[in-house]
Amino acid sequence: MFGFEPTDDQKTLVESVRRFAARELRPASRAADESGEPPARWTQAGWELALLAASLPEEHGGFGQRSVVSGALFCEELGWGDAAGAIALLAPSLVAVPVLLGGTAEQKAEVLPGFAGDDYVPGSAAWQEPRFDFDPRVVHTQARRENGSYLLDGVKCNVPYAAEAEWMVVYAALDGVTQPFLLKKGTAGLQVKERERNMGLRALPLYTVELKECRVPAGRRIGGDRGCDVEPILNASRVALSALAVGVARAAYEYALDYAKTRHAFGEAIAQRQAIAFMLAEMATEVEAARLLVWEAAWRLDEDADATREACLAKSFADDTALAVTDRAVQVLGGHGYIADHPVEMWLRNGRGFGVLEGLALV
Amino acid sequence: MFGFEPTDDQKTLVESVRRFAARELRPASRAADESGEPPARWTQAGWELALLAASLPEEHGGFGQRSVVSGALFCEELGWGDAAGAIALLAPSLVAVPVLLGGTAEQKAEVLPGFAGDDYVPGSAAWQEPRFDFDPRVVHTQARRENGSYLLDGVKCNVPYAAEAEWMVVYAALDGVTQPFLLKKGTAGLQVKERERNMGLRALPLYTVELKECRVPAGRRIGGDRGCDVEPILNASRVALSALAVGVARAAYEYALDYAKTRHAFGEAIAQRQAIAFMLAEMATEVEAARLLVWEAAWRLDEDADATREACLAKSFADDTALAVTDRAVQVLGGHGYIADHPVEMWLRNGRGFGVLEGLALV
Amino acid sequence: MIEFAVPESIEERLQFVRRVAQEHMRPAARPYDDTEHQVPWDFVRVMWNESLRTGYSFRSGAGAQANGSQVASQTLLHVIEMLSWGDAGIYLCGPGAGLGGAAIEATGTPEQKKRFLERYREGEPKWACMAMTEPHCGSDTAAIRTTAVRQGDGWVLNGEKIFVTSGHKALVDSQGLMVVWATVDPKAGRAGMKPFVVEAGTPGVRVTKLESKMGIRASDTASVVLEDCRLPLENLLGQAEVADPTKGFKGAMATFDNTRPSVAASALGIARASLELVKELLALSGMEVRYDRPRHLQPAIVRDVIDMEAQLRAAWLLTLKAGWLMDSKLPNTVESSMCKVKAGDVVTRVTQKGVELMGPLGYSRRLLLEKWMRDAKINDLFEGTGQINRLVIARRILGYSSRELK
Amino acid sequence: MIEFAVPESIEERLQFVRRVAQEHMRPAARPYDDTEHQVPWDFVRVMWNESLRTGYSFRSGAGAQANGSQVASQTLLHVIEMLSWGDAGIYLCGPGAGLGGAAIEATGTPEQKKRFLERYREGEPKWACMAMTEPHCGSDTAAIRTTAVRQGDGWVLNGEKIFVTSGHKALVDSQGLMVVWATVDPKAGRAGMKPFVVEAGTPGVRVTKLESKMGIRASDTASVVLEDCRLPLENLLGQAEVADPTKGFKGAMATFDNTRPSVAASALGIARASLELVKELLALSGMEVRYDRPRHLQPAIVRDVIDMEAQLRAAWLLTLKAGWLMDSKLPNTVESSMCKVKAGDVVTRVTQKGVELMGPLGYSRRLLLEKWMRDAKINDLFEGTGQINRLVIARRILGYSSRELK
Repeated sequence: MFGFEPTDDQKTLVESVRRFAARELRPASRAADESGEPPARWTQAGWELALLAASLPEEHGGFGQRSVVSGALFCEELGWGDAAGAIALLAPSLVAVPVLLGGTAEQKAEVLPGFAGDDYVPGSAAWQEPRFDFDPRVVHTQARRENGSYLLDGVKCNVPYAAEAEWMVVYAALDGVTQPFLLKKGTAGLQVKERERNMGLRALPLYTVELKECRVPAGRRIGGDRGCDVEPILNASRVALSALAVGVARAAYEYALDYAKTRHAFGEAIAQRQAIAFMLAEMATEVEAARLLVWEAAWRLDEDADATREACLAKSFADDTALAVTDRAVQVLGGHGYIADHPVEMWLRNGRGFGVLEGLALV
Repeated sequence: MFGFEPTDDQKTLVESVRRFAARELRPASRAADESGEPPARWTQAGWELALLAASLPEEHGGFGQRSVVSGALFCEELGWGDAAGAIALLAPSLVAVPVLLGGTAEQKAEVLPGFAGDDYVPGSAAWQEPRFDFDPRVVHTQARRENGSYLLDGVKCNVPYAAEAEWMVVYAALDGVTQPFLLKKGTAGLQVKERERNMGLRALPLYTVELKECRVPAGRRIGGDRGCDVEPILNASRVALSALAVGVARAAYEYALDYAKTRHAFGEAIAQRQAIAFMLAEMATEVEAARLLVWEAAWRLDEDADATREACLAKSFADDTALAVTDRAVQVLGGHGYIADHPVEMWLRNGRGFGVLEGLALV
Repeated sequence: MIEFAVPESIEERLQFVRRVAQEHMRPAARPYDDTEHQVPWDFVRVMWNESLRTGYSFRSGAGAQANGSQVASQTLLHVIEMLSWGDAGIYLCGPGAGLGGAAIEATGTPEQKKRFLERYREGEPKWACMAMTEPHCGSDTAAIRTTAVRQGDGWVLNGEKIFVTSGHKALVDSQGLMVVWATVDPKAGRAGMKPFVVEAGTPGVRVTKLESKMGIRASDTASVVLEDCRLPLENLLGQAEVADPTKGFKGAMATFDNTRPSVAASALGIARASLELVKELLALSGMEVRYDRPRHLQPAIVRDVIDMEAQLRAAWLLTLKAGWLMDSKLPNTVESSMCKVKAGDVVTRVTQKGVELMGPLGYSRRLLLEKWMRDAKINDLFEGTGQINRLVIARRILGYSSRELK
Repeated sequence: MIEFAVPESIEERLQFVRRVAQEHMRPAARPYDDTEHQVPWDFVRVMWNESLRTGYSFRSGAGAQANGSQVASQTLLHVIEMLSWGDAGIYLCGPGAGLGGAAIEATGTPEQKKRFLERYREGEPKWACMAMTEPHCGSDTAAIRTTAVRQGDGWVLNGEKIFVTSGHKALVDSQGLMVVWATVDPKAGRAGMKPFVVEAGTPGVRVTKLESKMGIRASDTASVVLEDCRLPLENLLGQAEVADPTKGFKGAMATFDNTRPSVAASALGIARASLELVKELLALSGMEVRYDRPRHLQPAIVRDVIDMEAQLRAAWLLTLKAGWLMDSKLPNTVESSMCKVKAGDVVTRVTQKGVELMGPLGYSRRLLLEKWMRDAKINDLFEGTGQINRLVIARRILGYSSRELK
């Protein structure tokens, strides 16, 4: 059957995440963008939503099962609140999800309980590299075997919580195939360099990381000797980031809609002119279309069906939608869209991030 | 200096071509599209404009000098009248221009006077091939040397006046380089196959042509033994087709503008609603922008400056403009745009041709 | 629940339709495009007989609804998409109650439904059509000038209608009928507009012209003149509710909510056909579409295909959702217009690009790509242009009346 | 004649400007973006001194006009394009009479021009600004609420202005001036609107806020409050022509005809910077842009670059034509709005795409691509949004008044 309505449980979940987004993320969003730090409340209060714990099995300290559809639903709400805050809050999943999807029993037992506790513990992933032709399936960071362990070499960018994270998943090419490795905090040869400064998502603590003959024990390769297929991890990233993008776009659309109804020019609300009204109609349509693509990809993942095509199409569409809709929101606000009195310029800066980011959030 | 105004001579030329387009091309346009034949008046009355003779030197029967800018100007007017009629009328140039640009003195003397006379004599060019990845610089029709002549083999599509033309220029790869060859009517091995049936430009007599061991004397390779660089010919095609595209787009824009002012709905002219008015504003802007790009490319060619970049940019832009503007014209007319009572559906079919055609008109 | 599995009942229905599309439509697509306005009887009979056999109307989904199907609208959308993948022009020639029938279903009394619709379940193939547009007015349906005057025990209609899809088939080629909108009070605007049923053979009704069209050329688009056309009183649809003066027009609008997703589905069938052929031709030349590569590093033509696939899928999901809402008895005005807008844009872009990407092959009438581009464009024009549907969406999301947002 | 050769006089002027852009702007671009609202004095002094030395105003092209140059506007557009290629935010800090000066040139009496503009040819660097927008009204300039009341031998102004570009520099950082639009008759709409000159140091004028902006952060965008601000009678610009009540507003509009191409030129300087850097980075990785290949067979990223180049060149030629019309003393309202619309679209697309194509490099503040995207967006917003300028074009091509096309 086709269905376009979340279950009652999912509705409850969405409700509580939306409340958190409205109460915690939104009001602190501008200040965090300016200061470059996510307020502690974001991860503290956000952690109480138990989004990650709900997708970990009981044996590892959680109380549920991974549902990508539910993940897509709550990601949209978080993105609606603040994209940087959303990614910060979801950072533990950067470690937990790959271990859950591809880890050995030992790795799960070692790593997962640490992310199912009462307190937020940041996780990290080093996937992206500073090159325009970055391909997450073909990374340039190299892994080679030496004396029963792995040596990693390369440069990574946009690594969240690189300094604080207990665990960092580093993606490196082993015999030409991208593989994830688990690094513990303070691993020798792992150098956290300067803080990244990006156009948007400025509240996110992202770093450049350099790996120099960084030694990882054999047992810390995710999946053990057989390794692990990164495609499911990539699909988890595609869905998470797409859903966040939908949330950002929806926020911008809603804001522009309200503004256009209250702002008057030439004797009537600016929304009463077709040029503005049609923009809003198109924004609404694109947001809804992107959302449905994300849902379908998420549903396929939950069904264990092949979902790479759908996840890629959803990401491509949602990336474009986040940019187009936030840009149109600025346009609807005119000069007021360009200044910090309104959030839309920030959302445009954040929205532009989706077309260039990979692997920064997982569900 | 920059200048955006045609000379007085050019204005006179444009005036007379515009008159011809309005009196001869436009009124017969729909009937020609339906019957699949250009009316004799088009080429007869059109030939009296002496567009080609004016760009041939006196020694070869002409009375002027090739000016690509002038060519761009009259092409726009012809395209405004009817694109199929324009290409039919310009068919002699398909032979004359390559000979003028790259031919030996003997070739010029033999060929050009035939196209400078009082009567229209169709010329033809076989360049395009039936493949989606057709590249005019890398044709698949092969030329090889044998006993002091050339043997051509391959299949060509969209060859105008293939049966009637006194001369046909066939483009074939010689040692991997595309070269033009002059074929006389009735050359053995040159087989004119079925009439092409395209979405638009239906009045044009286009054919599939097959070359089987088609023997061409050595002296009939344009430029003789040293051959000839096809880039100037391609640029002549780019400018001519782009200018025609601008003409088609302008016709559609003007028609939609008039229609929108006279058609009433919901108590006022449909042009009084922003959705329609803004479409028209954008159409006007794109047509003007495309025109200026074409002019610049044409001017560079007249200056003997390197013009490939400019001509390619102009063609790419004008191709897109012809499609976008004719499509919007149909949109402005609504259901009426879809039926044969108005010319815009035909212009959309013709307009779509520009993105897929190469080498079908030269100035 | 959020789910995206094609229900088995739809899969079953599609088996027949897919076969018809492949065997009876694709081979006929070019000939019926070349010779405008011929009735594709082969296709018509196949569909009509199956309709009679199964009781399912491939035009309105009526049989499924009667059987209490939970997915009647969704089934219909799948059917329409597949038939239009076969050929959109021939699909529009499908016999049955179609648009006119939908209006009767939406606004007729039980007696009227029986009297007018029973013919679509027996005998020879028949069509129904809907006549709304007039020469001077397109989407501005309130400006209709065709009049209906009460005279004795009947109505007398006078006026001219254009753009009547299948008008010739409904009134000339078969014992069908036409639902025609006329005003009983020219001063009353929309409130005066009423739907009447004109049966084939009624004196005073005449098909005066068949439009020559850019695409969907198998389908007939008729002009119909009504000259002192007398109808029985009970041919005014839904006369029981005449107390509410806006009812008639709202009925028409409800009809559009039902039919816009159908138009979207038809558009997307064409788009899918186009995209599939482009991919086949690319595959023949060894170009593979890989979805998981960075999109800007692909060949431009491959990225275009991926973009078009995303757009197509997005539009299809919007369309399905509009159908799902209808099946769930939930309001779907916004969603209906959204899917219509999106599908109109997408099919225009996909088919225009399909021609361009395939170069001379795309432009030639040897393949169907150029035909699909011509067929496609109608979907951004009829059942409300893209502009009209944007207006519908905008009014709803803004909470504006048609006076507040013109 | 149709020709496209950059005149020698422009080439000469560009030599200086190119050097400034490379040496004084590019290196300062990032720091002045990081620390909003700092005056880039190094750049300011270089430009000011050159202005004094040559008598040429890099903000309004005034010196060239005075010299009877046939290409004064075209020169200015080239200069602005090059300075904005250097840095658009810093360019907007350029000293001189600028927008305010243009208004004085357009509407002032000869005495006023002398009295108000002479300061820009001597002494320390100075700025002028123009105050039009108010908090409640953006493009709807007829709704201005700032009042000017005649009291004895002067005017008294009250009101609040926002989005005053360089307001702080004109009124606080230098002995400059502000042209402010106020109504002398609130009931008269546009007819009552008049431009006044407020000099730095005038009591009753106060800069109350500097906007924190997405881009062009070196430039100050000020809010200015006028509180019982007394001005001499002769600070009403062009009071000689007061007989024609629409003159004042038309003067403002004439100013826009002059300045819209300048905004377009600035936009296109940013776009060129972005495109050049993208091409450099591509070249470093061995990707070559070939224009004469079939566009759909290129790598997608290369086709994008080619598309962007075509768009950029098209917008630039539209801009040049608007300037050429002005130099030729021909009307250019349509062309001014056309180039503004096109340049606004193009710079938005090119810079947004530039960031995307360069992936993490594009998004990072290590390169300037992300900054150029932020700087770019203002060009589709100020001096009339893209929507307002479409309206201007539409009215002209349709021959509609602002009542006929709202």
